Amino acid sequence: MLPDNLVGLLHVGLNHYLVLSGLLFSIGVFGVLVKKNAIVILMSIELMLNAVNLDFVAFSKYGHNIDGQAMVFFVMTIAAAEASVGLAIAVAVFKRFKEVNISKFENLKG
Amino acid sequence: MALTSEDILFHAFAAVATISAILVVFLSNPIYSALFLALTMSVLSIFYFMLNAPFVAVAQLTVYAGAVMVLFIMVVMLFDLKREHEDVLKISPVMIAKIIGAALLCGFLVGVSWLGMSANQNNPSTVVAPQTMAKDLDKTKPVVAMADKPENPDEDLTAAEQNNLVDVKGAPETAKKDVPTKETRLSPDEFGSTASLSKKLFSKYVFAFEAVSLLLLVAIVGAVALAKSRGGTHHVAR
Amino acid sequence: MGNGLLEFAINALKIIIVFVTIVSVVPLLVWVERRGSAFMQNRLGPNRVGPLGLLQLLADAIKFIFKEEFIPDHADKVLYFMAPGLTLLPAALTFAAVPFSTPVTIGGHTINMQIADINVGIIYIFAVASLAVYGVLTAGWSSGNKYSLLGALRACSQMISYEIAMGLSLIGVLIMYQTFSLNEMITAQLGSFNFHWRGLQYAVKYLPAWGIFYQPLSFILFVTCGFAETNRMPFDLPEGEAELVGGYHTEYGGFKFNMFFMGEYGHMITSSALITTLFFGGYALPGISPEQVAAFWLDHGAGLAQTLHLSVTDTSSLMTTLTHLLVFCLKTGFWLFFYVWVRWTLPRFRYDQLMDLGWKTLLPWSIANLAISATVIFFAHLK
Amino acid sequence: MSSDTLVTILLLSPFIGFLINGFLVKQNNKSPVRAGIIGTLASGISFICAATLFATLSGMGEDKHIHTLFFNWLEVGKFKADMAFMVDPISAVMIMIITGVGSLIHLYSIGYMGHDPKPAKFFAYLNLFLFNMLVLVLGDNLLLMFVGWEGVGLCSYLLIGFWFQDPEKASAGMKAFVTNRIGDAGFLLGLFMIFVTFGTVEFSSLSKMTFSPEVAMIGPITLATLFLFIGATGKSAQIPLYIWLPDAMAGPTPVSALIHAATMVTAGIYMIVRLNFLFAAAPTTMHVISIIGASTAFFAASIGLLQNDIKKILAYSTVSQLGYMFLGVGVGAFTAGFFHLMTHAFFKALMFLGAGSVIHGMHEEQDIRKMGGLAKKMPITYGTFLFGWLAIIGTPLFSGFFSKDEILWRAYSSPLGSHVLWVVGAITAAMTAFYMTRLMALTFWGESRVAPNVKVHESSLVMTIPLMVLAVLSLVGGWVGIPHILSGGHIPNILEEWLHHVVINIEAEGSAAEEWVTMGVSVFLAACSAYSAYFLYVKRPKLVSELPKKFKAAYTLVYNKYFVDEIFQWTLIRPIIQLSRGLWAYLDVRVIDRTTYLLSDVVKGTGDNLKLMINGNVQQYALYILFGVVVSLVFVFSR
Repeated sequence: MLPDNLVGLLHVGLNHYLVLSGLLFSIGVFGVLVKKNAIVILMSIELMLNAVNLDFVAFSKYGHNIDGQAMVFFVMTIAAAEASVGLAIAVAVFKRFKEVNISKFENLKG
Repeated sequence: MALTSEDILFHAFAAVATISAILVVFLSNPIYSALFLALTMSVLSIFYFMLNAPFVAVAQLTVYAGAVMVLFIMVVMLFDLKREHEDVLKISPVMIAKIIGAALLCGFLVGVSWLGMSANQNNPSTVVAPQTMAKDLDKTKPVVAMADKPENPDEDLTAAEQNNLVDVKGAPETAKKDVPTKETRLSPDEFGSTASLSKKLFSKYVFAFEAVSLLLLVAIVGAVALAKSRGGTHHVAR
Repeated sequence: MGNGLLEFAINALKIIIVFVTIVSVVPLLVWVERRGSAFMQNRLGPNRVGPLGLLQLLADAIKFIFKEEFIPDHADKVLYFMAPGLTLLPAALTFAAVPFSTPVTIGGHTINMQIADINVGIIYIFAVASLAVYGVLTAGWSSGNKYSLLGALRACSQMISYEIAMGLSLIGVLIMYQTFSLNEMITAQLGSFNFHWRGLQYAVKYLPAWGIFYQPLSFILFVTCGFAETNRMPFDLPEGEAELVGGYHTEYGGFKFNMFFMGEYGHMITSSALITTLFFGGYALPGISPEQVAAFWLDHGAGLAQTLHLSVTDTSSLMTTLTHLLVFCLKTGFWLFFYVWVRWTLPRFRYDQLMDLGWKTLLPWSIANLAISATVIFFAHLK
Repeated sequence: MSSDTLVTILLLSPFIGFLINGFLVKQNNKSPVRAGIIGTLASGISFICAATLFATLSGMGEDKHIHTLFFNWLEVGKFKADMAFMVDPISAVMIMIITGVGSLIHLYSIGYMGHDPKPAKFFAYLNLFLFNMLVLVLGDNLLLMFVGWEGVGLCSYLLIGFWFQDPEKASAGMKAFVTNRIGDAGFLLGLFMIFVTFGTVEFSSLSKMTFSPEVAMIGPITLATLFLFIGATGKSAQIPLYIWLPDAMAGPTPVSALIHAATMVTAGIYMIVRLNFLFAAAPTTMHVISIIGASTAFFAASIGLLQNDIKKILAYSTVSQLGYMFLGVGVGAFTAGFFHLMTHAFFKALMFLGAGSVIHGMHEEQDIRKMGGLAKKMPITYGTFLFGWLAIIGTPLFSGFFSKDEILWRAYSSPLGSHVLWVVGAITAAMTAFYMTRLMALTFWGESRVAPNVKVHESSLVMTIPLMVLAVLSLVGGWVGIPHILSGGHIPNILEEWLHHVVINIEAEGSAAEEWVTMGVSVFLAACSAYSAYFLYVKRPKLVSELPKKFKAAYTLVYNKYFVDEIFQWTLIRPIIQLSRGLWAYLDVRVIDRTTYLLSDVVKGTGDNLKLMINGNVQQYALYILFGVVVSLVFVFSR
C-alpha cells in the first residue's frame, strides 16, 4: 500500500481541482501566446474558459453554494457567443485572404 | 486510509485532461487540436459529474463538445488547413519570454491553489471524495457530516477560496455574505438537483439570464452577417 | 472493498451484456430489414442460408470481418481508424441511461436493470448522442475524399439542426413529468389517463397514462427527428448514393464499415427505446403496475422457486424483471420495425427540403408545443 | 408666490437676460431697442421681485429674515458653503437700490447706447453685473459674497473697457481689474482668517456668536477685519487703492452711474455693515477705517476742486463720498454710513446720468471748460441736476443733508470718533460744496463757451424720465432717516428702526445743543464755499485764471492729483515690471523652459522606443497583459 501521507496528498479535495484548473488555464494562455493559427487561438481561449468553469463548479461543490454552477452557464453562453462570432470573423478573413495565420496580419502597429 | 476509486478516477482523468490540453497546443494539425480539445471538455464533464453537478456536466457535453467544438472542426475542415506547419518552439527571445510568462502564471496558479489549501488538507472531513461524502451525508445529518466543527463555516471554506474568489483584500465582507451558514446549506440531493439550480437561474440571476439570451441573439446575427460578408474592408494584397 | 468489487463486477457484467446484446441485435435487425423490405416489395429476400435465411446474418458478419483492409492514399491514418469507433461509442454510451426493466433483488443484492441511474438521464442521452457527429466528421474528413467530406458536413449539419428541434420537442414532456430521470418518467406513466380541471380530477379508465396521449405533437416531432438523427430514410441524405457516392463512409470497407453500420443501428435501438420510455410507458405493462406483477409472481411462483432453488421473493423479483424485460423488448421491437417500415415506404427528401423541414417546420412546431404545454400544465395541473 | 420662488426669479431674471442678450441676440446695431428692452425687462422683473420681497419682509415681525437654500455647494471637512441666499433688512434695502436704480439706468441706457455698434453686448454685461451684484448682496456666506464680489469686478472690467478699441480705455479697465485684485486678495485672506477663527463663513452663524471688543491692539478679529477692509478699499476706492476709479470713467456713462457710483463701489460699505458685529469688536480696525475714510474724503475732494472733466469731478466726488461712508461706519455709525450709501446712490446716479445727458447732448464732449450756459438748452437735465447738486452739497431737507449730517454728528460725538474727524469732515463738506458748485457754474450757468459747430440738444424722454425719478428720490430719499433732534421725535427715524435688529449702533455721547451747533457750522461752511464758488466762476471768471499763478506749487500738486499715479508708477509698477522681465528672461526662458523641454524630449524619446513594442503582433500584446497579470497577482497575494 501507499504510505499514508502520500495517500493523504492524493485524496481529492478542492485544491486538486484548483491545481488542475490552473494547469489547464496556463496551457490555454500558452496556446494563445504561441499559436499562429487564429482558430487554434480561439480554441485556447475556450480552454481557458473551461478551466475557469472547473473552478466555479469545484468552489460550488466545496463551498456549498450553487451560485457557482449558475455562473458556469453564463460562462458557457458567452463562450458559445464568442466562438460563433470569432469563427465567423475567421471565416470572413479566410474568404478574403485565404489565410488564418495571424502573423500575416500585423499591419496595425505603432 | 486508502485511496477510493473516486480518487483514482480523478487522477486518471486529470492526467488525460492535462495531456490532451497540452496536445491541443502542441500539435500542429488544427483538426487534432480541436479533437483533443473536445476530449478535454468531455473529461471536464466527467469531473462535473464527480462534483455533484450533473446538469452542468451534460450542458458541458452538449454545448462545448456537441456544438462549439463541432463548429470549430467544421470550420477547420472547410478551410482544409491540415498541411499547415508551424514552428511552435522556434527559439527566439520573444518565445522565451512567452514560455517564461506562461510558466510563471502556471507556477503561480498551481502554487497558490495548492498552498492556499494546505490548511484544508489537514482537515480530513473535507478531503473525502465527493461521492463518498454524498453518501456520508445521506446517512447522517448533512451539516454535521460536512465538517465536525461547522461552527465557523469560514474555517473550512478555506483560505484559497478567500484568496481566489475574493482576491481583493477590501472585500471579505461581501465574501462572507455568500458563505453558506448552517441554515442555508442545501442537502446533497437538493444541491445537485437541476431544480435548485434552475430556481437560482430564474430568480437571483434572471436578469443576467435574459441579458445573456440577448447576447446570444446578437452573436447569432453578428455571426451570420460576418460569415456572409465578402470579408474585410480592404482589397486583397496579391 | 469486497462489496465494492462485487458492485464493480456486476456493473461490468451489465455493460458487457448490454453491449453484446446490442451488437447481436444488429444482424437480426439487418435480417428483418432485408426480409421486411422484400416482403414490402413483393419479393423473397434472403432465404437460402439457414431457416428463413437466418444464417445469412452469420455469413454477412464473417464476410465483413474477413474482407481486405485498405487505406486510401490521402487518408489521415489515425483518424481514419478512429472514426468508426467514435461512431459506435456514443451509440453504446447512450443506452447506459435507458432502464429496461425493474430492479432485481437476489440474495439481498439489488441490481438495477439499467447501467447507470443518472438523474439527468434524458439530457445525458442527448449530450452523448450529440457526440456522434465526431465519428461522422472525422470519417468524412480523414478519408481524403471530397464526397466523403461533403457527406460528413451534410450529416453534421443535419444532426445539429434536428438535435435542436428534438430537444425542444421534448421539453413539453419534461415539464409534464417534472424530471430528467427515465425511471421516474416510467413511474409517472403508470395508472390511467387523468387530468385535473377546475379542482376536479377526470380519468379515462381504459387509456394508460402514456406520454403519447398527453403530448401527441411532441411524439410526432420526436419520432421525425429521431429518423433524421439516425440518418435513416427518409433523411439519409448524408449517404445519398446518387449525389455523394456513399456519403462519409464511402472509403470504408470491411469491418470498419460494419462498425458504422452497427453505430447506425445502435442509434436506432436507443431511439426506439427512448420512444418507448418517453411515450409508451417504458417497460411497464399498460394498466398493471410493477407491484401488481410482483404480487402475481409471489402468488404463482412457488413451484418455479423450487425448481430454481431460490426463495419465493427472489423468484418473484426475478420473474417480474423478466416480464418487464419482455414487455420492453416487445415495445422497442415494434419501434424498430417501425423504422424499417418507414424506410421502405417513404422516398428520400432533397437536402434543402430537409433543412427547411428541420428549421422552418419542426422547430416552430416544437416551440409552439412547448408554449402550449407550459400554459396548459400551469393552469390545469395536468399530471 | 413663495419667497423662495421670488428669490429665484430675482436672481435668475438678470442672468437669463444676460444669456439672451449675450448669446441669442446678434451683436450688431440692427435693433438696439430690442436688446435694451430685454435688458430693462430683466432688471424690471427683478425689481418687482425685490419690491415684493421687501414688502414681505416688512410684514414680518421682529425676526425679519428669508433664507433660500438652492443646494449644498461645497462641503470640505469642516468647511461648508451653501448656494443659499438671505434676505434681511440690510440686503433688502440693497436689492431695492440695486434693482431700482439699476432698472432706471437700464432704461436710460436704451437712449444713451442707441448709437453704439454693440448694444446687446452692453446690456448683456449690465445684466450680468446685476446678477453678480445680487449674488454679492444676497449670499448667505462670505464665500458666496466673494463670488459676487469677483463677478462684479469682472463686469466692471468688461464695462470700463467696453470700447476696448481705444487702448486708453482698455488699459483703464485693466487698471481697475488689477487694483481690485489687490483688494480681493485682502478679502480672501480675511475670509480665511474668519474661517480659521470662527469655523464658519455663514453670516447667520457668525451673527449668532457674541463678540466682546478686543482689547489687544492686533487680535484675530482685528486682523480678519483689517484684511476685509483691504478688500473694501479696493472695491470702494479708498486710499491707497482709489486710483482706479477716476480712470474707470472711460466706460460708458450709465456704467459709471450704476457701477461706479450707486452699487458696486458701495460693496465695501455693505460688507462692513453686513459684518458690523465683527467690526464693532475690533476697535483698532474701526480707527483705521475712520481715519482712512476721512482722509480719502478730504483728499479726493481736494483733487476734485481743480478737475475739468465732468465725469472725473464726479468720480473724485464719489471717492470722497465713499470716504464719508467709511468715516461713518468707522466711528460705529453703521446706520448712518448705510444711510449715506442709499442717498448717495440716488443723487450720484442722478448726477452721473445728468452728466451723461450733457455729454450726449454735447456730442461726447466732457470738458466743462467747453460748456457753460447749458441750463437753457437742456432744461430737464439742468433741473434734475440741480436736485442732485442741492442734495450733495447738503442743502437742508434734501437727502444728502440728512445722511451727511448724521455722519458728521456721529464722527463728532461717537466714542470712536473725535473732533478732528469732524473738522476734516466739515471742511470736506465745504470743499464738496465748492467743486460741485463749480461744476454747476461751468456747465449750466454763465456764458456759453460751447464750440460753434456743436449743436446742443436736450436728451430724449427715455433718458430724462430716469433723471426725473432719481431727482425726486434725491429729495425724498433722506426722509427715511430724519434725526430725532430735527423732527422733535414726531417723525420716526424709519431707517434706524428698520435696521436696528441687525445693526449695532454705538450710542452717541453729546447734547442736543452740540448737535445743533455742529449741524449749523457745517451747513454754514458749505453755504459759504458754495457761494464763493458761484462768485468765482459766475461773477468773476477772470479771477479764476489768476489763481493758479498765485498758488503755483499747490495748484500744480492738486491739479496733477498729488502725483499719486506717478508715485505708484515709479515705486511699484516699474520695479515690478523690471523684476518680471528679468524673471522671464532668465528664470523662465533659461531654467524652466529648458527643464520642460528636457522632460518632453525624454518622454518623446521613450515613446519612440516604446513604440517598437507595438509591432502589430497581437500575441505579443497578450504577453504584456500576461506579465501585468502575474505582477499584480503576486502583488495582491504577497500583501
